[in-house]
Formats: sequence, structure tokens, C-alpha cells
Amino acid sequence: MIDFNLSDNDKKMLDYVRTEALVARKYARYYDENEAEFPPEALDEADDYPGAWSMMAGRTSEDSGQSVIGMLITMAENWGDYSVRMRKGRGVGLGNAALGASGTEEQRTKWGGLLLSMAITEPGCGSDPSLVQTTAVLDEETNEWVLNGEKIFVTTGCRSDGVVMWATLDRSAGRAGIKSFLVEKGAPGFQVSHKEKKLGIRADDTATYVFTDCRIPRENLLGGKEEIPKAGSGGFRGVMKTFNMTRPMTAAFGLGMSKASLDFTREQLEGAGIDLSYGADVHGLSAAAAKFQSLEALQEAAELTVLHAAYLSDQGEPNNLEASISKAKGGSAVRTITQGCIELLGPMGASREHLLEKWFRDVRITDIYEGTGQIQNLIIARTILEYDRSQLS
Amino acid sequence: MIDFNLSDNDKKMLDYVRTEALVARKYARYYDENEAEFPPEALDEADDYPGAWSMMAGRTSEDSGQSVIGMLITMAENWGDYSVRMRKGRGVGLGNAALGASGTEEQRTKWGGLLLSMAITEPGCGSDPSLVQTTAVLDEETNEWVLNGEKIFVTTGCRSDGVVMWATLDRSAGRAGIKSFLVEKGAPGFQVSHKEKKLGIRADDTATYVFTDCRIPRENLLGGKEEIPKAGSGGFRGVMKTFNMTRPMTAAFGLGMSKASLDFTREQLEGAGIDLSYGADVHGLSAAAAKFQSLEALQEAAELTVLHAAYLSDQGEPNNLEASISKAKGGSAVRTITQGCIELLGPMGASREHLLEKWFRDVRITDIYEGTGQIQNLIIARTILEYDRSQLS
Amino acid sequence: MISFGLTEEQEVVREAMREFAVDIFREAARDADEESALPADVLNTVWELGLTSTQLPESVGGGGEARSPITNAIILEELAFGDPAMAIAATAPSLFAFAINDFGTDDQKQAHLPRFCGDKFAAATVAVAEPSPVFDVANLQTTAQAKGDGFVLSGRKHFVVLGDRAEQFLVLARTEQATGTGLDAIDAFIVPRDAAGLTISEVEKNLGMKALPTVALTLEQVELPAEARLGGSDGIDGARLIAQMRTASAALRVGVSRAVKEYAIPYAKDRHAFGEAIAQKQAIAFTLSDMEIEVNSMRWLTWKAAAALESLEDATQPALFASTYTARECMKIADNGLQVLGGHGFIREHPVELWYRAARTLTVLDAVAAV
Amino acid sequence: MISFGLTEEQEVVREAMREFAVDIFREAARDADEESALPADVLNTVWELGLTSTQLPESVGGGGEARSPITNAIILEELAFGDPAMAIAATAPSLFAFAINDFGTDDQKQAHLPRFCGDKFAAATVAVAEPSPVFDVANLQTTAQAKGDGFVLSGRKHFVVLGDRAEQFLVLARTEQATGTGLDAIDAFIVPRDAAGLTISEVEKNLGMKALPTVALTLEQVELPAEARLGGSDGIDGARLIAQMRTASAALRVGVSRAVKEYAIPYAKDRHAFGEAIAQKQAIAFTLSDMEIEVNSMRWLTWKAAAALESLEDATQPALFASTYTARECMKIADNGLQVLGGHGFIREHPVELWYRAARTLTVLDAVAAV
Repeated sequence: MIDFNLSDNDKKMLDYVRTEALVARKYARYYDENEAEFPPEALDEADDYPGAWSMMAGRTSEDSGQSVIGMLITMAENWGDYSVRMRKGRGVGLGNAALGASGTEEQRTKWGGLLLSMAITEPGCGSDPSLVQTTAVLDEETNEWVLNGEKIFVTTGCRSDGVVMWATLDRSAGRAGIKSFLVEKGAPGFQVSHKEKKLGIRADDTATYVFTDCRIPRENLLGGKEEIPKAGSGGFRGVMKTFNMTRPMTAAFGLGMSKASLDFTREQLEGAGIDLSYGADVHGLSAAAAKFQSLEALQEAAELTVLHAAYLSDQGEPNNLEASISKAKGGSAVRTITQGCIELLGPMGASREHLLEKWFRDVRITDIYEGTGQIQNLIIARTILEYDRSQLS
Repeated sequence: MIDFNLSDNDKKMLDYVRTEALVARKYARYYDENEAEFPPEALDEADDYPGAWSMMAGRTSEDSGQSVIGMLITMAENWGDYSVRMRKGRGVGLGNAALGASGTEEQRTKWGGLLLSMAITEPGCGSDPSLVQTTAVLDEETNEWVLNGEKIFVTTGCRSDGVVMWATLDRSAGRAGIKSFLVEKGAPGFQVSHKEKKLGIRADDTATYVFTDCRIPRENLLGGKEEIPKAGSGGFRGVMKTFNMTRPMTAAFGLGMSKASLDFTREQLEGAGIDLSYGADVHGLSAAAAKFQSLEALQEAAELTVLHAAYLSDQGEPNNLEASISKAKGGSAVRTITQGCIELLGPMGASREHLLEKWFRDVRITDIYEGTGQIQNLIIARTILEYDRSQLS
Repeated sequence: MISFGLTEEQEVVREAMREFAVDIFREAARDADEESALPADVLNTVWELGLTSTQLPESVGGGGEARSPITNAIILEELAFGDPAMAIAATAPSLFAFAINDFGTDDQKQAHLPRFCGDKFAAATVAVAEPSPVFDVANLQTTAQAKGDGFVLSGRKHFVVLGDRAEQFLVLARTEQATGTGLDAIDAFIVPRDAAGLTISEVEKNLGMKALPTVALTLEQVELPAEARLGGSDGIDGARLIAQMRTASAALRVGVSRAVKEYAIPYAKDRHAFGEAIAQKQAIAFTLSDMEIEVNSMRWLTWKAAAALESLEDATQPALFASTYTARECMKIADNGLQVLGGHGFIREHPVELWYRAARTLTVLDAVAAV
Repeated sequence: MISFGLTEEQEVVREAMREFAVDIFREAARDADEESALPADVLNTVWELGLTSTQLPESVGGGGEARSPITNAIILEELAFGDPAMAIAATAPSLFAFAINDFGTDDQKQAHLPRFCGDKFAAATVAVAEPSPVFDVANLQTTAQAKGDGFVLSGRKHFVVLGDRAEQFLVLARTEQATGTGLDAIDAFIVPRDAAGLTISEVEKNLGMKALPTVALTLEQVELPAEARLGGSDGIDGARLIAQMRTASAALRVGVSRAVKEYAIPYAKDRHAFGEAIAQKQAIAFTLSDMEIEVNSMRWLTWKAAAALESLEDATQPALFASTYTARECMKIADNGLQVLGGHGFIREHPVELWYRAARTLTVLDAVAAV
């Protein structure tokens, strides 16, 4: 039954997450201005706050599904701040999502407790994962994979404990030859370098990885299937399935911050005497109120697309289209919302005395990583047009 | 020297055109509701008004150039109404623009006094003129061209005296084989049929032409050059040059109506007590005033792109890029402006008691005919990227 | 619990309404628009679906099913997918009857609702919009003055759906007694067609949805008894009534937008230019994907507002969001849909031209249906 | 006569400024932003161009050339094409000096203008913006009360360009004497740096244009003599002053937008994905063509406002149009430019990231330069 009400359990948990998030927010500016430092494993205040995820026990059928509540928690955490959390996000890296989606039972057990980043992009391949040049060659004698190549824009790449990285077993096989591998930090020939200087999400490190004859155990092939499927058999789809949760989650990151931006802006506008109450048609409003309310509606719309994608996942239904819709919508919405909030507040909105300008910078990545808005649009268009890549690229 | 002031001559002429246009406007609703009828050759009031173009004599260097004043007059006429004019627009059809741009001296003299439509689009070729299927074959014995094919969406195709139509001398030559021909109504094998029922511009007939072994004199090849230039030698550009004036002019048609829409909307809003005065920053305005002023600024921006393209033409400078810019900008602006005016006025804006809803329908063609917005964007992009058709299509 | 799942019953209703709307409404839509008239018998045909009566209480002869704003939103989307003009005409009785049922006294329900539980289409409607630019429902200009036990109504209304045949009008006005401001200050009065001082115009000529008969009302010192005031001395919950109508309008816009999208997709695949289907061009393909994104967004906002109404919460904010958001996006989708068809979009052979006009009308109106 | 043609002199100036801006400003822009400081000597280097002095009268030691808002708009576009922060810093003295020259009494001109005709960069500035949300220049909160022959100023200003080093501030305020409303009610007062009651903040930390030092001012009962009021008893033409600043801001935005466009075009041709240059994809190509369209539109609106100022007409409306239009489009172009670069747009190696931040700052400010 269609329902948008949260259970008391859900509400309690989200209230708690927001309380934690507000504590973390106090550190947001510091780690933005001090780009060379990483936030600590756990904030000093962490001892005073039990972990939110511990509250996940004892959930009932009245409560929202795991994926849905996961998205709501993600938004609430990022409403505090994108990069600074009460505790380092064990198990919430993008690589962890891949592990959860495609890993074997054994792999999930062994790696689930580590923070895993995800390494796809290479200097030459942009947003096109099928152009991956990094190679993985099996050394049958030692039962090891030998990895060679370079990955860029690896989010949380410095502080992660390991990585899910994409490499090709056979370049001539195209997309079908691409596999994911689990690589732990410290593996021989795995070099982490070059923390990028960025517009935003500065505390959230973005690394470059170089693999030079890097050897990893044979069982580190994610999902364990070594054979190269025949072209067109959908083998690549398994790799891509990962995105069905990471895409909505990425949107949720951004939407947490855009919600924070709206809340700040509301406070300022109301403080300046602007009436933002609901009821009147748009013509009955001031220009500022009309603009603000349109941004709020956009936030709501984007959040709902994220929850929809997660809901389908909880139902065990396919959500490839919906995941891309939420990512495209979220990525575009957070640009509009944070830009609009600064526009509403004027020069004060562009001051580094407030976090709004930081959120404006931070959210800008949303429409870029995990597949740009253009990539999402291609996926959506191919789906509704029933086109393959050769028909629409 | 950069200047946006009109000379007294210019002002006087435009005032006069607007006076005429207001007379014509009285008939606008009638010919919209009575789609089967065409407006008369000249309105009853025509005797009371000398022709505006007669005032073109005696212009000085203080006055705007011919193309510029032509655009301003076009906007002023269409501010009255798109389809109904004091007199049938002798010499202002799209075909006349082609004649002016590419005709020989003799052709201009012979055909200049006729209203010429322009026939490019065919049932199968959409917005792609290089796919023209209509053929022209020279009968050397009779010194006649023999035309065969069908043309659709011929604006003013019923009431025009003749047409500039595109046909290919040699399909295998692609774009290079395409030539323009002057065909007079009444030519044997030239059939005018099927007045389309349309969303807007209902008085302005849109015809289908069928040519069946239609014979025309050899000298009716526009520009007179019979040879097929080598591929890539730019022969097709001659044909396309026509658009450098028709594109801004088409935009001017629409912008005249969107200006009328703004004027009507202003009157209504001010009547309802909305303060539209200029001065305050957007935050100091009501939602309605902020929206209205943004539409006004958009109108101004689009008008200026039209005048810029015309100015370059007057200077004898190339304006292919600027013509497409004005068409793309104008086509998009008039959609936004007329939609926005109705939004501002609410249900009353959507009532057929007022002409606003008609202008909203009429202007919608602006972004479609004479090359859709998409086509203009292709031209612009190719120009700034220095790409040819094979690189960007 | 967050859920986007339809009940089995809702799935069945949705499917049935979709078929009905396509078979009956869509088939007749172009002719109805050209003739500016509803097809004969369409209202009686649609009446057999029981859209109004099933959700009225058994005590007045109705089906006694619980009112479900969510189900109604789903129904309205499907009907508008067929044709928005006929969707609105078909559900106009609900607009009136649901308001009586939600806010009326027992006497008012007994007096007015049985008529909607009969075999024949019962025309009645609500008069909200006023013929002034920048109309704001939170600031009505139609007034009700107390006089003795009763009231005197003065003002003008327009775009009153089915006003050519309605036996009763529910006229929204501001009374002196109204407490609060904005939406809370709204009162509603049942005005019979033959009330002295009420002038009903000829059918209005509108840009879009021409098949839908609407009229203007002029109320000059229309004297009404005390019992004409909906809800008696308590009046109505104006915010809730407006939220119902805004949510309904949003649902209609989702339907029209989906109609455009689903027409444009196969068209773009069939139509070739420059050697391939135009859908293979990114500019067209991305326009279509944007439609897909926005039809989703619009629907979830609409459902959220309907769910708030269904759980009897204050739905003012979600309904307002649904209304303003769908208004903008529906217009954009219709506009872009026309552009995808190019010259063919401008011709009255394809339905996109009709939806384009409908969209611009529907997206400036929040008072043509209720959930 | 409608003309878009530059004079020969304007062509020369444009070319020279373009070279200067690229060679001097663009080269230094990234480091200056990272260090939040203007490069050493850049202000003295730019001073040699005589941007301020040549258009001041000979009577105060200036070049005596006619002031040309059009030429100044052309110059500002080019300078901002190099770097908007340095463009604003370099022309801040004009902001002050042009206002004195346009609206000051003879005594005020003699007292203040000669300083701008010397060899060394002379820092002075205008204080307009106030640190409240939804700031509206037509509704200033800073007030000037008459006291004896003089005035008492109270209020707060922020984003005061070069306020860290300005010797004088021209502070905009509302006086009781002001006639009219809105822009006409604006008065301006010359406030020396050491005025009692004036507190100057540390350099502000801003989102974009970090190389540009700005400060906040707090005016607590700042007592000023009668001659501090610009224009003496006549006051100033507030609408004209604001139109000059709005037009200047518009010109700066054209420059930044063009910078983004001209960077994105070759980038998109060089960068390959899916087997071809990304510029060969319609989604990217049409984004670039839209930039081309809008840079044109923005420039013509700016020139039209500048032309109105140049011919001494009321420029309120064209300047407002230029300002609001360029604000929206500049932000959009910077945003889309970043998207064209994708992940590389987010990295502080390419200048687009810098322009993106600059755009969001520049497009909420109308008071950082003058023509």
C-alpha cells in the first residue's frame, strides 16, 4: 500500500542520526579548510553516542525496508556533513555496495568489515567503463592475479582499507572481459598517490592508484566467476548491477547536503521577515518565497526518486532504470538547489562564514561521479527506447 | 559606433507600422476561428493608410540599415498579428528573401513584385534539406526544367503567387546537386492542395505542393548556375545563404507576437495592482513582477540577437552563425515568454476572449519552421567547433 | 513505512481505467476538441464506472467504500492519459459530492448526496477560480455577508466546469465569520442554479480542453439561507478542500505528461532524418529521458500528497508542492513533446498539439477535480 | 541608428585588454586564488593602463577623455575574461572616482580626484551591499540622520572591495532628506578610513574570487560634516549610479562566461570517450552552442545598457535587464562548463572550478565595479 509515513522506529533512528550529524557538522569547516588532513577514525564525541546502525535490530514490518531506511539514514548523515562523520563509515564505502551486490558469501564475510573504495575511472576512459585498460592476468602457478594499470578519482581512496577495482582479463573481449577485484591496501605493487585538490568534498579524499605487477590472491575476483561470458550474454550487467544501489546512494549523499542548504536558507529568510508559509498560490508570494518553495519541491521530488529506487530493491524488483533516474534527478536537483539558496541569500550566501557555500561546492560532485548525468540519461533513454549501445551512444 | 537609439525617421516609421498593425489586429481572431478563409488582399481600412514601405525613401546615414529596419518593421507588424496584415505582404515572403539573396538581377526584377513562398520540406526529409527527393531534369529541346516531387509545410503556400522550391539535379551528388527554382502558380503540373489544420498561424496558410512533370522555363533556376559544383566546394552554401536573412526574420515574426503578449500581460497585471516598476533587485519584487521582468529581459535579449544578425548583413559581413543564433534564441524565447504570460495571468490567459492564447499558439511554429532549434544548434555547434557534418550530426 | 506499492485492488482499477480512457476518451478526443463539445453519452458511459457513488456512504445510497485519495489520484492519472477534458467532465460530480460528504452537515448530505447514487449522470460542480489576473485561492474576492440567519454572496467566478448543466454550484467565498487567513478563511456555499442574482454565462471559449464546457458565474447579491453554508456554523476545512483539488490537478497533469511521453517515444523511433531514427540523436533521446524522469517525479509528489490526505494529515504543503511542480513540468513536457514531432507536432493530426493546449490550460488551474 | 560596430579605438583597446588580461591576470589567477591574495604589484602594473585616470578631467590632472560606459563595458569583459577577481580589484578606484566625478561638487572633485591621476595605485572603494539575506539596493538599511549641518551614519556593509586598503569609502545610505523612493532615495557619503565609529573587519573569506580582498564595515554613529555628502545638497542620481554598477557587473559576467566557453570548446574536442571526441556528442555540442548563444545575448544586453548610460538616458531598465539576465546565464554557463569537463572540472587543476566559484559570487553581486 502506498505510504509515506515513517514508523516510530524509523523516526527515532533518523532523529538520532541527525543529532549525531549535527555534532559532526561542527568539524565540517575545519576539514574543508585543512585539505591535507583527514577526519579522524572517530570524533572525540563518539564515545557519547552509540552507533546508529545498532538500532537496526528489532525492526518490524511496520518499518521501512532496509534499502529505504539506508537511504534515509544516508541523507540524514550527509545533512550533517558529507565528509565528516561521527565514525569512519565502516561498510558504507561505494566498494562495500559492490561487495554486497556481487560478492560471494565468503567474500562478504571476509571483507564486509573493511571500508572499501571503488576504482573504475582511468586517465583515458572518462565515464566509459568499457574502455578500462587496467589488466588482470592470472598466474596459474602462484594462483594470483597480476594487476597493471592506473585509476583516478578514487573517492575515499586514501583512507579506505581496500578497493573494489575494475580490470580487464582480455581487452579484445570488450565489456565482457571486465571483472572486479578486491585489493587490500598494502598489497605489493599497489601504490596510493596524489590526493587531488578539489572544488569540494575536500575532507573526502580522492586518490590516484597505480598498480604495478600488483599480486593478489586468486579468490579476490569479486563474485568468483573467472570465465569470460560471450559478448552480449549480459556478463557485464553483473558488474553494472552494483550501480543499482550506489547510484541512488550517491544521489542521497547530495540530497542530504541540499536539504541542509534549504534548512539554513529558510532560517535566514524567516529571520529577515520573509513569509514562507504554505497555502497561497505562487502569485500570492514574494519572489523570494516563490523561489524558495520551488527549490523545496524539487528537493522533495528528487528524494522520492531515491526512495523509489530503494523501495524496488527491497522488493527484489529490478531497479536499473529507477537507479539511473534517481541519480540523474538528484545530481541535477542538488546543483539547482544549492545554487538557488546562495542566490536567495545574496553575498552572505557566498561567505565562508557559513557552511552553505561549502555544501554548494560539495554537492557539485553528485552529478559527476558514479556516472555523470549524461551517462544516466543515456541509460534511461536506452531503456525507454529499447535501444542497445550501438543504437544510442 | 555601438548605438541602440533609433533616428526620428526610424521611430516615425515604426510608430506608423504599429498603428497599421493595431488595425490589422482587429481581424486576428476572426481568421483564427475561420480557418478556411484567407485574409483579403487588403483590409477595408487600407485605403486610409499609405504603405509603410513608401516611407523607406529618403533615408540617411543617421537611420538604421536596411536589414535592421526591416527586422524592426517585421517585429512591429507581427506585434499586430502574424497572419493578418493591412495588405498582403508583397515581397516579404520567405521565398522573396531567397530571391533577394541569390537571384540574378533579371530574376529580382521579374519576380520581386510577387509574393513568393519557399518550399523545402518533403514528407520524408524532415529538417534535413540535403535529403531532398524532388527532381529537376533539364529538357534541352524545349529549354525547360521538368519538376517531380512533393513539398509539405509550405508557409503561405496557398496565397503566394509563386514559390522558390528546392530540387535536386542529381541525387547521387548529394547536397551539391540541390538547386532552387522559381515556379509561378498556374504552371502546368503544379498542384496546390491540402491546407493543413494547425495549432496556430491558422490564417497563414500552410500548403502541400505536388509537382507532376511540371515544366518551367530554363531561366527559372535561381541564380542561374546550372553546373553541379564538386562535393565540398561549398556550392550548397549558396543555397543555404538564403537562410541568413530568413532565419532572423522568422525569429522576428515570433518576437513581434511575444512582445504583444508581454504588453497585454503588463496591462492586465498593472490593472490588478501589481507593481512592475524597475529599480529594485529581484528580492524586492513580488513573484509575479520578478517573473514578468525576467520574461521582458528575455524578449530584449532575443530581439538584440536578431538585430545583430541583420546589422552584420547590412555591413556585408558574414552572418551565418549569427543568423542561427537569432533563430535558436528567438524560437526558444517566444515559447518561454508566451507560456509565461499565460502562467502569470492564470485561467484568463487561457481564454479565447483575449488574443494572448492565440499568440501562444501562433509563436510555437517559430522554433520549428525554417530549421528547428535543433538544426540551428547543430549549425552553431559545428561553427564554433570547426566541425563538418561528418563530425557532428 | 515508505512504500510505493499499489494494492491489488488499485492495480486492477488502474488497469481498467487505462483501458477505458484509451478506448473511450482517447478515441473521441480529437473530434470532441474540434467540435468543442463532449461526445454524446460519454458522461453516462463513464457514470457506470461509479467513480463518485462507490465512495459515498451507504446511508445516502452510495457504495460505502472508504474514500481513497490515493486510488482517486491513480484513477485521475489514467483518465487524463486518455483525455484531460473528458477526465475532468467525468469527475466533476465528485468534486461537488466529495466536498459535501467531507464537510457537510448530516442534513446537507441527506439533501444532496442521494442524487449522485442514481443511474444517471448527475451534474454539479464547484466554483473556485475568479476572472482576475494572478488569481490566488488564498485571497478570494468573492464575499459572503451575513444577513439575518443567512448570507449574501457577491462576486465573479469563471472556468466553472460543467456549469452549463450543473444543478448546484458549490461557490467558494470569504465570509466575515471566517477565522484565520489564507486557506482557512475559505467558506463554501451551495447555490442552486436558479438562485436569484446568479447569472450563468454561455459556455466559455478556452485555449485547451475545448471539449470541456465551462462557464462564468456572476453573483450579484445572491441571498442564501443559513443551511446553504457548507458545514453549517462550523464551516469547512478550506485548506483540506484546496489540498484535495491541488492533488487532483497534479494527478491529471501526470496523466497528460505520460500521454505525451508515450506518444513521443514510438514517434521518435519511427521518424528518420539524416539516416537514422531521430531517437538515436542525443538531443531527442535526452529530451525523452527527461520526460521519463519527470513523469516519475511528478507522480511520486502527487502520491505523497494523496497519502497525506488519506491519512488525514495536514496536506497543505505536499499538495502545494505537487501542484506547482507538476504545473511546470507538465507544460515543459508538452512543449518538448511538440518539438520532438517538429512540423508534425504543429498539425492537428497528431494528439500532441491537443495535449499542448490542454497542458497550458490545465497547468494554470488547480480547481477542476478532487481526490 | 542601431549599430553593433566598435570604433577603431575600441577595437584597439579590446585587443590590448584581452592580451593584458590573459598574460597578466590569467597566468596568476590560480595561485592568487589558492593563496587568497592578489599577486604582488599586479595593481601597480594595471595602474599603468590608466583605466581610471584617462577618463577623469584635465582639471584634476586626468587625461580628459570623454567617459565612455560602452568602452568601459568592453574593457571589463576582457579583464574578467582573464580573471574576475583581479578585474574588480584593478577597477575599484574607478568605482569610487567615477562616482565622485559624476555626482560630486567641484570641491569634492578637487579634493578627491587628483589622487587617482598619480603614478601609484590609489585604493578607494564604494560600500553598497549589506549583510542581510535578500539584500535589495532599493531598500538600504544603512541610514544617515541629519545632525546640525552634518550627518550621522549607522549601519553595516559587507563585500567592500579593497576595503583592506582603501583610504576612502563611498558609503551608500538612505537619508531623511531623500526624495522619492527606491533607487532615488539613495545617498552617498565619503567616509575616511579613520572616521570615528567606523570599524573595518579583517579580510572576508568568500566562496569565489578569493584573491579579491573584501571587508565588512560597521558604522556606529559615524559623524560626518556636510561636505561628506556626495553632490552636496543636491545629493546624487542614485538610479544612475546603480545602473552604472549593474552594467559593470553584467560586463564582468560576460567575460567570465566567455572564459568558460572558450576553455570548454577545445577541451571537448580533445577529450575522447566512447570512441570519439565528446564534442561530437549532441549533448555536449548543444551545451556549447547554448553557451555561444548566451554569451552573445548577454553582451548585447550589456552594451544596450552601457549605450543608454553613454547617451545620458535613464538606464534603469536596461541595466536591470542586463544584470538579472547575465546573473542567471553566467551561473548556468559556469555550471555547464564544469559538467563538460566532468571529473576534471571538479579538480583545481583546470580553471573552470575557479570560474564556477567566481560565477556564483559574481552573480549575486551588483556592486563591484562601474562603467
